[in-house]
Amino acid sequence: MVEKYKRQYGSGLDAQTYLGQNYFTVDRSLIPDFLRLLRDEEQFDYCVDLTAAHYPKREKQFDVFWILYSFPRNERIRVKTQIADGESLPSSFPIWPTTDWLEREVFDMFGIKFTGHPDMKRILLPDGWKGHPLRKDYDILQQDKEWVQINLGIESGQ
Amino acid sequence: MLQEFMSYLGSNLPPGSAGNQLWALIYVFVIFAGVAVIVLCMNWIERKALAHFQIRLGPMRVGPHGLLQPFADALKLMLKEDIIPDEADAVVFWVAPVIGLLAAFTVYIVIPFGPSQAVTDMNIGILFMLGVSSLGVLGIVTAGWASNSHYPLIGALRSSAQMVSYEVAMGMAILSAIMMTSMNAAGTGTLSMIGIVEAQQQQGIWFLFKFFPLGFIAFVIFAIAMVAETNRSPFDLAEAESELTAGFHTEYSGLRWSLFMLAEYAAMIAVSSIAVTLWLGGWMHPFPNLLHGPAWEFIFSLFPGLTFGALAAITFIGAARMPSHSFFRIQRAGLAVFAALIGLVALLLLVIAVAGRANDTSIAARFREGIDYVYWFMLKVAVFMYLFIWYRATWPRYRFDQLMKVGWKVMLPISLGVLILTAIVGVLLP
Amino acid sequence: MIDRQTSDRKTPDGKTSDSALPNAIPSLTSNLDLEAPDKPYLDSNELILNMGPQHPATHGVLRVILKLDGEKVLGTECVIGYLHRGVEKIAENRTYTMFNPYVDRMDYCAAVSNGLGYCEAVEKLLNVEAPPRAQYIRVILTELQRLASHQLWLGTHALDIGAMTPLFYTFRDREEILKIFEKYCGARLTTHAFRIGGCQYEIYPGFEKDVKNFLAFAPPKIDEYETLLTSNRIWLERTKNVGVISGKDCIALGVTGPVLRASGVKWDIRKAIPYANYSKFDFEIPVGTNGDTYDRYLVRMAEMRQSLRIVEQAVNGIPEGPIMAKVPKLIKPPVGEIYHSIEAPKGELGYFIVSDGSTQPYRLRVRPPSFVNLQALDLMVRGALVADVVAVIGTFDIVLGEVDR
Amino acid sequence: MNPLLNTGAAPVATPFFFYLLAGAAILSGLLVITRRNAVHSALALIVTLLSVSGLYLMLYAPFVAGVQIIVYAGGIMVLFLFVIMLVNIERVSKERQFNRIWPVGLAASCALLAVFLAAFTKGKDLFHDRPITLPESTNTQQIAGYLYGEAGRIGQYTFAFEIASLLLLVAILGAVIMTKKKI
Repeated sequence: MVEKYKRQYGSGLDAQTYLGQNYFTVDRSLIPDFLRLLRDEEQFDYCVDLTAAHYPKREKQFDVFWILYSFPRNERIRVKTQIADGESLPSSFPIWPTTDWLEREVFDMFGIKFTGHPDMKRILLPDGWKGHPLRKDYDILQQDKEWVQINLGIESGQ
Repeated sequence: MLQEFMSYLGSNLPPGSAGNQLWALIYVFVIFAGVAVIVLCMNWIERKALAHFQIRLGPMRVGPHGLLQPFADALKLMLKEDIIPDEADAVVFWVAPVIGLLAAFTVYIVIPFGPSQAVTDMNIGILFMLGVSSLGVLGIVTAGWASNSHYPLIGALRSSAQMVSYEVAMGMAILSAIMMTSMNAAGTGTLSMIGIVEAQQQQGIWFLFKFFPLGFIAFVIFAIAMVAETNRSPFDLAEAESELTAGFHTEYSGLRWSLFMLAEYAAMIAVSSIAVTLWLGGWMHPFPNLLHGPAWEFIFSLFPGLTFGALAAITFIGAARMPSHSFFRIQRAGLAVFAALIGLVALLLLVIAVAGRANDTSIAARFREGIDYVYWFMLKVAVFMYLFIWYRATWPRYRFDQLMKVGWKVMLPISLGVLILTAIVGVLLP
Repeated sequence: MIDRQTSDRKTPDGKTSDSALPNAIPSLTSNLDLEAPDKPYLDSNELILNMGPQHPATHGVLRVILKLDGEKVLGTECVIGYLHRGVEKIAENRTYTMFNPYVDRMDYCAAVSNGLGYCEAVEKLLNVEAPPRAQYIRVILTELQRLASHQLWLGTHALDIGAMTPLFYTFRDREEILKIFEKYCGARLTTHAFRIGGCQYEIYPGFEKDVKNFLAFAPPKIDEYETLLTSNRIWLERTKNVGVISGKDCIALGVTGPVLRASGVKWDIRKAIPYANYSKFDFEIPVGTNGDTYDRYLVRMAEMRQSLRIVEQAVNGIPEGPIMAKVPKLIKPPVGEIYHSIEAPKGELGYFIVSDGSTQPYRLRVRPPSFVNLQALDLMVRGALVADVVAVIGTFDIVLGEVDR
Repeated sequence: MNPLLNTGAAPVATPFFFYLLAGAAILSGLLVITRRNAVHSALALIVTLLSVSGLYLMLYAPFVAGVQIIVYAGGIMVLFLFVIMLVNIERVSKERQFNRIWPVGLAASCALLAVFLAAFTKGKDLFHDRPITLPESTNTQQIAGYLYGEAGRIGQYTFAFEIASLLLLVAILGAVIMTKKKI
């Protein structure tokens, strides 16, 4: 399977495995149709998870991971792509509806916007909250003091 | 004054119809006090029985085995603050529980605890009962409206729709029972409650077993409609905690709320006593046609004494088994006194039963008869009360549309069918 | 009677191409025009009802905004985040062993299986295998925890629908399992039973006897629940074809666990991707047919019995040997990232750990089953009545600690 | 069979109860028309109906009293309250209470008063107070006799009774058709 896609996309894609779990590192431009391809041709019909990780020092700061699983082939792979801060990704909601809340959570925690998502707003934190907690530069004790003062009327959360 | 007082004791007419207002008043007070005591006991029994269904102990702390719990509850409710929501309609807010209570209690003047032990023998007994029980809906509707908030209004509309639709099925079932009364010699049935029981006495059969399947089906229809009528267990949609917080009496608190509870229990007792009168032969001891004659009379007259004796024995064992730790000393003493009290009552009943049998016209004989009648009537009502509690422990709750579907699409056709069949069978059979 | 949109719609050309899927499941949140402009409140027959965070039937602090037309539900929106404690942010500032107790706090009804998932994920990262004796102990405790979690679900679910008695029966029996946990690892709810590399404590002397007594004690109790509910007319009426969801929609929405199996998909991670040598035990996976609340009830009841079978085989075959693999005191896994998931009582609980070689995980992502399953609530409840919303939330068996993390 | 309604001993209509019920009826009647809040007037109407049913009992007509309670107080008034609750009454209570043509109303009520007074004063010889002849069978059986006829014979009013029930059936069907939005 890997050779087929290497021939097709050449530079934009390479496959590695680590501890028996193989994953693709894919260029950002291939994202929507490569995932659709995986789902239709390779029957990866269940998107287990969609997460991100923040690498502040790198030029493309965010890694976004799709963890996919195929029921017929009982096999799990990961697709990884890198995007810079402020860039947005096409939403994979049309491919797997389960990514609706997963994408909202990634936006809530990292600030990565997904275009084409039906209702792109925060899911866990209150809507008016400023700042994205899971970014490395977001200190663990930091809080949106202004939101806390307005809504809860207390000096600060600590 | 004394002459009028003594004159009534001889006649075998219920006081109301004997035109003796004084005795009628006394009977009214006796019955209302009796119902209040029964409601208190019901409160305790319901909590204990429900607990034992659910493998837990129920109230144990207030008095021995929680016996003083109902009094504690009553006191608490009286002392609790009586909140009226601000935009609520104060007058209607106050009137609603009163209507509910009135509707529930006026039914008792017609319930025949014995041939002469009812308050009065209205010759439209059942009709009067149906009319007054439909007044209960008013209490609920006004309560829901007066609390002027969202959930009680929905709850009130829901439960009144439920009560109105189950009244229809109930009416049909009652009709088929009344039709059975007219199968006696005189050919004309009767609406009066005492007349119905006397008809069962003459025909020597409980209407439950008359024209076998029909009587039984009508009884089952009535039993189900009765549970729905009082908003109890499988149909307790008004107080469905999971959806509407507490139905129409959400905004009530303190004494007013206890009035609603009193009304609910009183309605339960009233409705089950209708069932007892119509289908289970009011105050007659079981198997009237097989076991009659003086010997059986005597044996049946011993029953009240024996039951109270058994109760006293159980309480004594309970008191004995209590741990002998100093903390329990007062509770043990309390329970022992209570057991002694019940034992005394049992003894008294036995003495009356024995004395009454000797010669038939003496005061003791009249007392014995009176006690027998009331005892059998109350025993059957108690069985119904236990059923109410049993339903509450086992059944989940109906959804509103299913509840209406059962009411209209299942109960009504069956009760109509039973009505028509009873008529046909009644005309064909002699 | 209730015109319900059938969930598995076919596109006109019959092929369920991906274009069919999204509109098969209308976008979940944007249809609810919550900011309905100036429609006066009571005049329009639509009603926005707020089953708020403190509602008795939402298990924990979940707020569901219902858009009602009379009694019928037009659409729902779940507002979550009330219990968000930022577990993943904390993970980035704790060492691997220090983070272990946090994992129990997420799905507090099934703490042992959370711990198992986390320890196995880190062991996979370290490329270390727990010794067989430790794995057997882990399997016994996890399956007992699954039984306890299902019992808790049954009690609260029946209470929501109105039957009060099952709650007390299930809690009495759950007490026995919690006693075993307490004797083994000192805690009943947040047990912190396992360590990375195996188990911390050797099993106490009476462990096998206790578990065997429980194995004899439990089956008749499960029969008791069955007699109370399975053929109970009103229970059938309240649960039959309520909240129906098809297998295809489940997979599309990522729903896993008993809810997926009740819709006819025979998939269980313990069989599909065996971990903690589940492959050594034989047990079946109960599967439902038409994916309604009643099937989910039957599937979970059957799962309770299967768990007992597994525990029985495990207790009889506990091998001798060490209970802790050779794991360095201070765990510094090599650079890399792995994803490991287990079959928690609610569904697939996954851990995605990215390590940068230091003693603290660079990124630790938890894939909670309840969070993903809850997305299907809107699809299942559309067109049903308010009482059904309560019943469907009950069948999801969601725990808000896991949804909000 | 239980004995006659009563053995003609003390009559049911004792003056005390009569004045009590009549007073209640008049008082609540006045309340009905004077209260601004619709629900209050509905409750007052219920009190009136109940006291009137009490008066029927005094006239040895228990059946009519029972029907009065069931049909009026239990049935129609519940529907009244339902309607009042579902229609929000803030708008209604703001309208003026008295309409402009009150002189006509006044004239009509005075004429009515005159008729009552005339009947009361000159009526002594109209209604000579003969002793009440108690019906041989109880009131309910008597009514049943009229409606359905003594055992076997067709009663005078059976046909009229059936036609009335037909009328009711038409009314029910009309109600169903009107509310048939989308069932």
